Amino acid sequence: MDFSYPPRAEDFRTEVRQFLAEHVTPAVLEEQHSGTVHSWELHQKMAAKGWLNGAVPEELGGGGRDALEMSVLIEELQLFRAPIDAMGVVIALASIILELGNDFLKDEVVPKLLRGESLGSFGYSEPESGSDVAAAQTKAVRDGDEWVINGTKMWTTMAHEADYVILLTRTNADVPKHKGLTFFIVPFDTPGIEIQPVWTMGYERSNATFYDDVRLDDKWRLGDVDGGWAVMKTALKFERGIAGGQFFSAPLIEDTIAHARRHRRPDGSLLIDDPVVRERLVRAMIDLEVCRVFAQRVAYGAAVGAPFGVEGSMTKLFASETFKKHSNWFIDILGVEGLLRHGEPDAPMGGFIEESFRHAPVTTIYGGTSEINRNMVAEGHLGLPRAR
Amino acid sequence: MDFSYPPRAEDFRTEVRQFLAEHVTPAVLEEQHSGTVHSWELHQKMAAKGWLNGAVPEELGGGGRDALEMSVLIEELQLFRAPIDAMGVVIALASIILELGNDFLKDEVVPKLLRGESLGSFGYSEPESGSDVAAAQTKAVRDGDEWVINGTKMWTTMAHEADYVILLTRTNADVPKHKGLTFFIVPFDTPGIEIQPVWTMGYERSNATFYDDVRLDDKWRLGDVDGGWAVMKTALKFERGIAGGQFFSAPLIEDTIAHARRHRRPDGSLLIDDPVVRERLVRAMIDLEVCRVFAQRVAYGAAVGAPFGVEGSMTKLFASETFKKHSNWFIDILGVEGLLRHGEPDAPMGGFIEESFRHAPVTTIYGGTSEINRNMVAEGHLGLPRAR
Amino acid sequence: MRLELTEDEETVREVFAGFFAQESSIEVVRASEPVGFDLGLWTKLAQTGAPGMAVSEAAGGGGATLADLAVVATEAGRRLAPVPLVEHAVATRLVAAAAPADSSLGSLIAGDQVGILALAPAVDGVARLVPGGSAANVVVGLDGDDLVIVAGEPPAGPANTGHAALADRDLRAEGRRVIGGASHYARARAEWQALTASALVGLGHQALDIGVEYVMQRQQFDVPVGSFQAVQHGLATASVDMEGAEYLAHKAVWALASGHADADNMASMAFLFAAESAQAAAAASLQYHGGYGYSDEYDIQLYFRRAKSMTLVHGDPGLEIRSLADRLLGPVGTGASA
Amino acid sequence: MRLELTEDEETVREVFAGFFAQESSIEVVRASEPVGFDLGLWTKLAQTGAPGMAVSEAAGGGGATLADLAVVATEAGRRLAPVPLVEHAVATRLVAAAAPADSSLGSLIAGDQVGILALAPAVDGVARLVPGGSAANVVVGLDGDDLVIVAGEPPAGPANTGHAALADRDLRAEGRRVIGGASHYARARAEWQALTASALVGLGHQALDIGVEYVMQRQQFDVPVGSFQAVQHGLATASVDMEGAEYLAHKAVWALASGHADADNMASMAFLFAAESAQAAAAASLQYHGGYGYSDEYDIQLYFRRAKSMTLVHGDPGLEIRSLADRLLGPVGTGASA
Repeated sequence: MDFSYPPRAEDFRTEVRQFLAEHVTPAVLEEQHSGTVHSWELHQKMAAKGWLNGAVPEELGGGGRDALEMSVLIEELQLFRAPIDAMGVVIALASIILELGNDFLKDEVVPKLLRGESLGSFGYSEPESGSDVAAAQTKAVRDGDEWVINGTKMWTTMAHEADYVILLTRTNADVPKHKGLTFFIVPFDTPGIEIQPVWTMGYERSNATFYDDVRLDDKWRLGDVDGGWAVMKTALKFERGIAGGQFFSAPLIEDTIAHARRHRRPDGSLLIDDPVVRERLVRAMIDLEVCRVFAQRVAYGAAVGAPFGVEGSMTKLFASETFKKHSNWFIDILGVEGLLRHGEPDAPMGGFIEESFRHAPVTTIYGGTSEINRNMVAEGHLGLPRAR
Repeated sequence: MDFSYPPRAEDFRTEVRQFLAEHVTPAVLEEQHSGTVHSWELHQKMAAKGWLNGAVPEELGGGGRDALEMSVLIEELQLFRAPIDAMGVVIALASIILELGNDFLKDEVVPKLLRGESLGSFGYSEPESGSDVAAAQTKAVRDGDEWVINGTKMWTTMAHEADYVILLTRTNADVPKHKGLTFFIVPFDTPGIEIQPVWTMGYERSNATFYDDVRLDDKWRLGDVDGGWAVMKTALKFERGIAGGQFFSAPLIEDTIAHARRHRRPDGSLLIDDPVVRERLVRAMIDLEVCRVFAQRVAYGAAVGAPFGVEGSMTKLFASETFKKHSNWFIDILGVEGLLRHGEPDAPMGGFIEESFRHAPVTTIYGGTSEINRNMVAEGHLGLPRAR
Repeated sequence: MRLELTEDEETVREVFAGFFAQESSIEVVRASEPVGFDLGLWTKLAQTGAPGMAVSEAAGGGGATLADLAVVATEAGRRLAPVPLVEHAVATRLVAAAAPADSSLGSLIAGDQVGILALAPAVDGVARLVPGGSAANVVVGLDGDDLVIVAGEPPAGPANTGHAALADRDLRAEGRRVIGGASHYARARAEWQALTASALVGLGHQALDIGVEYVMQRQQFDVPVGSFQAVQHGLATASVDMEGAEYLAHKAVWALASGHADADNMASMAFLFAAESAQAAAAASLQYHGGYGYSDEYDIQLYFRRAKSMTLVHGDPGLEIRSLADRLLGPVGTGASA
Repeated sequence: MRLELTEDEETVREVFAGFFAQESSIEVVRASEPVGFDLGLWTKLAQTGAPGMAVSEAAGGGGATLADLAVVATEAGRRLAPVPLVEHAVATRLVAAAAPADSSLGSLIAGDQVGILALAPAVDGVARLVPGGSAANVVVGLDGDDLVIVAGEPPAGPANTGHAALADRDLRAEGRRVIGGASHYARARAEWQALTASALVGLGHQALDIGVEYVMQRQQFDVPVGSFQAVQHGLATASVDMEGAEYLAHKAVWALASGHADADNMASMAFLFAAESAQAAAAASLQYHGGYGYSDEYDIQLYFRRAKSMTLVHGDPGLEIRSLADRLLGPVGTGASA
């Protein structure tokens, strides 16, 4: 095997690093503390570089950065602690529309997304359906050339900054649940939509969005009527290339080491010289190396067009579970000062480790809980029967 | 709360310790390496002290040692590394017969057990039924005053030394599986029984026993025809007081500390001075302290006649899982010499830690797997629905 | 031997279970954020006599046992009560033992002043990030070899993970009195560990109760989430640990109260085990809530955060393990001779 | 970048998967106990060219890559092959690199003699409990600053957990030659780590395959044991770790072969992670066998035991973590300046 990146990807990495070193400023990092994990400024600069467009497959009209280059971009963004979630949604959304959308959607929505003018939001989850996403109850009823949509979506993160939501609706209640779903791209300025903030333990803002007799022309439909489950599979495929989070532990370990090199224990010894601390750091660094090969494998699979398997589930499961473990280890090492939040002058490393501790628990939940991913590995990789 | 033992139990502890210090000789310990975890000599000496009889409840005609005293006996036996399993079966079997048996069984079997002349064996599991014990298929068919028994039992440990097996049989195949079971006490010298050794990773011997047209008078029946499930519940109740294994980690930790105080690392440092080793020892000592309160609670519950709950499951689950963890930690600490088996002159602590490593995995399996115990806690303690 | 609450303790438990359920409702807990202290709740708690309950009647206290106090701490932990009850009770017992004539004792016993214990010795006279530090008027702590008591207005404290009422406190402030030495301090610290273990037991049990209630009510794939075996086993494992933590905390309290030679180690063990178990219980319960567990709206995240802060106010648990190793195994360098 | 086997490697894999399935059947493995070495299997393996395959053609070897060798190691690990293939291959490559003119090289390449590497420096000239030590005629090891090679009849070894062919070897025996220094040794040790990681990957994967097959066939409560979610999740977790271990081992081999600056650390990481993951996989699989997993009759216990012995022949993993910490973080006492 060959784990080296092709020269094009390495050159791109150099370019990305230079760009991020310049543009991921303290102000951009500070901006995240508003709870909206996004920087319009950075996002638009990246769009101007052609990187959003670049992520879209060439055959779909994109800029033809391959999956390895995109994985390099995502990796570097995480190492620079730049916000990645909103960008990921934009790329996924544009790709899905380019693959499955009609000409209207391709012309109307995609350019705005890729130019960095508009953000998107995922509208899959509902108050009563999370892991069981196919149980969506938001109703879309046909009325001539229009659809009338009623329902509620949860975890529509970025909705308050976004122009569009990709909405999973139920169009047929008389068939098995997977067979009565239809997708729409819904502009948030359509009358009848209300957005309410949902605040979290990580101090990030998500949203609940409410749809009250929202009327939408049929041209906003994405994919076939009752064909939503096929669209969902395409959506998952595009998340494979751009899913982030594999390197969450990298800045955490970096900060912990930096702190441990400077901080002295009450007995005067440096934290970095504590063998128990050293053992945990080494274990975390090994885990991170595993995250790296997992992520590389996912990117490689996408680059060579390998059939979509459970690699994404494995990567996400391992990276998020170890991140949660590491964040718990490292906040402990800081002692009582580990509790201090960003903004407090004595907070070790500006409170980043404390933030990681509060953020980590959601990473084993969102985008497929660890339980769902273990189900997928058991069924898809080990060939065990569906547990339910 | 008061965690002190009553004076009678403390006096008994002193007596037990003196006895064990004298009688758990190197020869008795060495004897276990034959694979038969039993010492007839020690067993009969304890019988002579009245301790087997003592374990049987006074109201059943036993010697009236209460549950606390018995827990003291079991604890001390484990701390002295004496064999306990065969003794546990004797006490349980005698108690079950005294509570549910007919006069014949009480007169014929119990005295031999309690005088230390006979051992018993559990005949619950079968090749096709382990955790699902109620699925037993060994058939008992009535023929006049007799029963004809055909089938196979697994894990009839001590059968090759024992006189009796308490046998779970199917007497009715036309009702739900729990409702067609009947128990018998079967003398091993009955014609038609064959005993085959089953050797294990721990180098302990268990047995498979085969029943081929074994004819038995109805007087050997224990409990009602098709009333076996009620007998099973009584059996579990009596295991509560005498179940061992809670202190498996105690001698393991003791040996590891003793070794670590003497053994030097290649760099000349003492093992006991390695902070990572120290951390693990402390964690194990805390776990052991938890085992201690769990065990004490089970004994206390039995002593005051508290209703039988899931405390036994909790105790067994915690003690066996932590023992497995500890044995894995501590064999590692020994390095390559940790692999050396009993009998090798360089084996640390006579190979006891290595033996623990090989023995530990069965402790999370026998007498109810960890999975079954977690089911019991989920259902019985947390009130969650039956998973299947 | 008696491994159940006495009738008296059971009465105490019922009374304070009711008190905290009523007065430290989740709304009260949330309203106390980010300060982490509710003076109204403290005032009501003082009216129950809890702040001085475990000081002898001779010294003007309630004459209750340490075990009674532990029962109250468990109920306070269960409701995340935003009051430094354990810190106050320990500090007050310490003053009563070391300096029964100190002018502060009466008001501490009555709860007219909030007192706390600095868990780590002061550095340059300052006790760092003391739990209850932003709520207390009176601080007891170790400055060099001196056990000192100082009074003063509590400063505002820093924002932190679990909205704990933390603040630095100056142990050399005007009016400071020396009231004893290191041995009194060690005892108080052990009591803090045992009682905080009790509080963490309440917290962990309640975190599991919240989780069980949620997974029974929440349906996915047309069945309750709580009917999935992986969820059941995760909760079962956590609940076994909590059960062990509960009895170990009781044992530590008993050991301290009965003068057991090993009581300090027992308190340390109980604290470490309860801290890890309560954190794991809250984390498991949060996980099985799915996304809602992470949202501010649901209560489980409060338990998750406070389990961590109740632990870390004592410092890195790794340091406590190191200290316990020195006590149980002998200090490093003495192995061969021990 | 290429994260799949090349066609050539795939061919090697198929050939040796077949070879070991046939020649290192579980009966052969069991028959080799307790000695842990099967000379007949070794002789057949020598006929395939495997012992010297990864020595350059110029030096008389097979000219295969380290990656080819890793593929063979994985297949050997999968079948618990009772031959010290990794030790031999590493020692032979070491001799070829350090002392290409040494008289032993030809017979090592041909597999006429079994060679091994002592993983820890000798103490008083004796290398302790060397893996393959009771099977090998030739031992390479470090004695002081000297890398030495000695020949001699293998002594009988001690009985041990995984029936490993362990024995002490005297590095100062007659005929000893000094063939190099510590740097050659370090390289060989890193190769041993990476290749043993590969072998553990084979072992762990097979342990899971055995477990999956068992739980699908075994019925309890009228359904396959493998349909219980707790069992599924335990196996899934182990298999994710094994998958990570597999790719980390590949990366370490690639790093060594391509002269990556970080190759030694990568090898150490791959070994540590594969060792823990394979042990956990075997333990999970054994657990889900119920009592049968513990019985000699079933094969999973062989995997459980050998996972531990393949790890511990390298010494306490904690020491390797300590050494890795020194390399990754700088030695203790240099933190502030690093």
